[in-house]
Amino acid sequence: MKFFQTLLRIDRRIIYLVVAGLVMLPLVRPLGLGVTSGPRAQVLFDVIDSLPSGKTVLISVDFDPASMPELYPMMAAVMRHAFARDLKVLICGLWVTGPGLADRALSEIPPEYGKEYGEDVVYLGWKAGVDAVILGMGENIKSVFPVDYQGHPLESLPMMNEVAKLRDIPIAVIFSAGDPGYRDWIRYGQTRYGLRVSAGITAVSAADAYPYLQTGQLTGLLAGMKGGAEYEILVQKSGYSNAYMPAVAAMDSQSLAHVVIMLLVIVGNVAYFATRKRGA
Amino acid sequence: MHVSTDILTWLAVVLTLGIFSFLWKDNPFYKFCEHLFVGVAAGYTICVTWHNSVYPDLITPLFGQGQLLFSIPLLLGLCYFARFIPRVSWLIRFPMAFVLGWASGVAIPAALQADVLRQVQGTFLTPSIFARWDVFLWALISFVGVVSSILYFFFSREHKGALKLASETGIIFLMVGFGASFGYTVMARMSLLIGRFQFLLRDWLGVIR
Amino acid sequence: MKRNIPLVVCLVMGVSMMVQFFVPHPVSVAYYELTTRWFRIVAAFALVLGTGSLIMYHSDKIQRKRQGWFYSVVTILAFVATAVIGLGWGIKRGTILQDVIFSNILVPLNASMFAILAFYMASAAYRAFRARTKEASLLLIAAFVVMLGMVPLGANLPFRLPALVLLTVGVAVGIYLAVRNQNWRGVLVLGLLWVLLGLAVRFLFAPRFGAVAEQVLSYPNMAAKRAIVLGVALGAVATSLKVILGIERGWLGGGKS
Amino acid sequence: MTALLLTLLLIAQVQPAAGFDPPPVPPLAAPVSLRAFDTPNDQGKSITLTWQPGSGPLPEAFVIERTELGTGAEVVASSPPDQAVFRDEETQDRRPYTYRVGAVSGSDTAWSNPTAPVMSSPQFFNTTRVNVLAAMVIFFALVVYFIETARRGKSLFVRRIAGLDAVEEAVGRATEMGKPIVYVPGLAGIDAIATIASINILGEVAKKTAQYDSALLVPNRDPIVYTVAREVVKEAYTKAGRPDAFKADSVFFITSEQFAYAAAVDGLMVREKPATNFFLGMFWAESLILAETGATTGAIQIAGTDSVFQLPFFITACDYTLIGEELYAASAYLSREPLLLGSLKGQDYGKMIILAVVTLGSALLLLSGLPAFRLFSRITDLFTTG
Repeated sequence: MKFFQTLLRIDRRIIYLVVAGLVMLPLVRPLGLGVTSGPRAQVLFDVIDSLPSGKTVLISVDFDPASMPELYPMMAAVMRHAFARDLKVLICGLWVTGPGLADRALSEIPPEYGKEYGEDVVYLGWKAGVDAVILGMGENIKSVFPVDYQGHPLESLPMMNEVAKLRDIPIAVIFSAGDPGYRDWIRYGQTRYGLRVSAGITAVSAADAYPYLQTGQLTGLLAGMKGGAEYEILVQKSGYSNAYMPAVAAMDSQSLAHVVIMLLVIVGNVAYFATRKRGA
Repeated sequence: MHVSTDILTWLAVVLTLGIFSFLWKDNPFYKFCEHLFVGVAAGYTICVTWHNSVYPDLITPLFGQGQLLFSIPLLLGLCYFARFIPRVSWLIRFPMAFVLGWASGVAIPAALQADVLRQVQGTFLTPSIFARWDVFLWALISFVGVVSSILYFFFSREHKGALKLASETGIIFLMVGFGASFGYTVMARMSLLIGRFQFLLRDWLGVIR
Repeated sequence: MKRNIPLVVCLVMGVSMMVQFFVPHPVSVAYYELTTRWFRIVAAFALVLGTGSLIMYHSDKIQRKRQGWFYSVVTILAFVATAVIGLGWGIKRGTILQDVIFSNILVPLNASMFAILAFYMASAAYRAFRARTKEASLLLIAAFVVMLGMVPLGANLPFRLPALVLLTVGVAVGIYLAVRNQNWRGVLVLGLLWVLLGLAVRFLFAPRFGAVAEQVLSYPNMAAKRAIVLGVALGAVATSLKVILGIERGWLGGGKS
Repeated sequence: MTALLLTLLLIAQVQPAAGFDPPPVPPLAAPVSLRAFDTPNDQGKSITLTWQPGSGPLPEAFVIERTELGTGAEVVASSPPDQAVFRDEETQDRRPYTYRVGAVSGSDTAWSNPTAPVMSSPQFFNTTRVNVLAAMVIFFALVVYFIETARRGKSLFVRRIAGLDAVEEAVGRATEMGKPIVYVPGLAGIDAIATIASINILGEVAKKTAQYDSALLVPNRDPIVYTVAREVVKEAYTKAGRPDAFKADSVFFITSEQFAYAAAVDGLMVREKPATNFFLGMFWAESLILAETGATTGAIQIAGTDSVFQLPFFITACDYTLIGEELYAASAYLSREPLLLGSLKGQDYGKMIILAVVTLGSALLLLSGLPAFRLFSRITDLFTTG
């Protein structure tokens, strides 16, 4: 029993080193364990793939730098897909940290497809007051964002002539790491203005999206890094992009990490019950 | 392996390791990073709020275009600062009354529509469940799941007899639901760590692509 | 006076926005757009207020030289520097705020803060996540099924055999305990459970973990989360109603009436 | 819009260059059963047209012509062949208009007969939202009824939540050990329901710490919640007859940034070594940082949140967790406040109505499979809203 007692008293820093090592290893030496294929990512892919060219996809940046590893790759993949399909991309955001992330995406992705700011992509920036922003955009986007993030008046941007309110947008993909996020877009954007909502969310809130998937309030879902990797594969397989796929590259580490966590829980519980039975 | 020579990347690396040092133990370097974070985050919020919200939504219409009606939200907003003046600190109740009243008034119909009516509609068993025996069984299981989970959150009667059985079934479904969330959360946490390692290994040490 | 007028304002705003929801008339839409713009402005001020109390807290800590006041100096300096740079030179791409402060200070700090969660998860998995109760063990089993189903390593593993083995072992242990303290009803229930779950695993669940995880997520998990969404929505509506009708006055706080 | 129209008509004029006569094409059929009506449930200035394509092949497009009494006819739009509905958004209210829809194929257009004059006007009630109104009225009636009965002092039964024994025991433990209690009222704003419930429980806990004179630390993340929490704790200390024991800086604000706040509370727990930690309110990803660090300091931890994302952590890492609405029930039960109990009962009966509707509705819907009860299949439509 002494063995189990020492097992329980292992310093947690050793656990940290084990986890760090197992996560870093596949990044340096890829193990090629592959990626799962999910039905929920396919639904969103098919919707965007079927949109007639020239339509505008709304992207809402509702996350912060901390959630970039999960949400940034999938946002990039969706943007690449939209540009490859000659769709216009309108970006806005409900989190105060959104502007920095949207700026970065604007500098990296449109040039890959020769897309012009104002012509093919516009970034509206962030505004305080979550429900007020969505409801405002439902009536008239200009009333909420008279000028875009750079300060140009919306009238001066050719793309904005065809998009006046939420009803002009065939699908909105909400990249959300918590609240405010896709539920606000459903509760205010969809119920009042019939906005079709899809979401790319951090894995932690993925399981809670299923009631909205079952009623059809959510059209497709990208859940965590796995959802991002699935969409990256879909975009690459249909020849829309051959850019570097960070999410796919990280899936090997995910596999190892999950195995480690499961082993830790099992060993922890075995040691716990072994010592408890002796009344230790 | 070519280590980055960009001073800004090194700054980011130092701060990353500063936060990671909290894993070893709480130390002055971590405290510095923690307080730096608090200050920068607050400053960033101020700047973005000013440039994106206060200036275009209030300053331009009120002072630029002279729409005097906007002096009302300005006054309401300023009342927030009455909190720092003890004698008139009760003034803060006006902006709060406006914010809470408006938010509640908007939230009620929206919540009833999206979270109640729509979810009830999704729970109905329709003849389509007879399509296949497994569709039928899963539909029945989901239906029993929703009903029993709701009964777990029933507080008006002691959980005895049938109600006890229902709430015990309910807790099983709730635990499976939380287990599913738990599983996904492991992926979420690991993704963030992988993201930081990708930054350290690629942008800093240049070991990976 | 200082309590009744705010309560009236709250009542008027609440009722008017609820009524507005049902009235598509242009006057109602205009009223709605106006109050929405006002709400955004006042909400922005609330954010600025938060910073005010933060500065008060830290500067007070510096004046009183309380323990760790030096770090408060760091916070105040960082705040002032960021605010001045941001307000002065703007927040767009190419500005110091965006390229230096956001990308190389806020991002690494925020991201690293989140990343250490993974380490906490690992140590908590080892030391805190115990199958103490029936519910906690059910939670962990469901978590294992979903985790295996999500990750390429586990998704293609066969589900049925290990599940049947685990089920049989679990029921056997349960029956052994029930027999030991003569709980015959327990033995019967466990036997029935074994048959039912065995059939479900054999016929209802998919053959591989990947598809099983999707089934667990789409049916039992969906049912549980729907019940919670319904309950929380009713709670939200009830509380919003109490705020509007002035029954819920917590936000007024105590003090002079 | 008119430019698009002209180009379309131009294309239609171009004759097929082939020399031979095209085979006799069946005559182009004009659209039939054309109906024009004021668009329902809108703010006016809009008229909706619906029609059926005539027999024979589908035309290349439909052309919509509007005539305002006293002024000339004007072609306003064209719509693709598969669409048999059009919303004219450029009408003036209270002005009569008549419409004609033409099926265009090649050079000729077959016009339908004109509609009767119709006027657009705004509506005062959106009929597709009557079910939301019904739900609202029923639920408000329940909540107000139970609150009135509670106000009249009639005792309303609410079962005791097992978590509440844990809360009282945990406060007692902190008092015996003479160590502080850390109370985190969640990270959401004052408008979050969980925050209001948490503030209520904070009031009760503060009353106890006032009586036993044990230290209470309440770190806040939201500026408004900070002001409310400070007032509630001060009031609790005065109600407990110990206004002097209330220390102003025991309730303080840290930062509005989520993770800076979590790290700061961690630092606080490591330094102060509290006996009991309360995490009651709305939480996001930082919940694990708080619960794990709290566990390492050996404190008893009671959590409660309606954030379904964070509940798995609290359930596995804390000693007791109030799940979702149990937090609301706890705040009502603990404070015995008639108003809270009243609204809780209102919600309970709201759930009973939902359960009744769901079970009865499902039964009838399943019956609608049989031809005799086909009518019941429309039950689901009752729950759709515009």
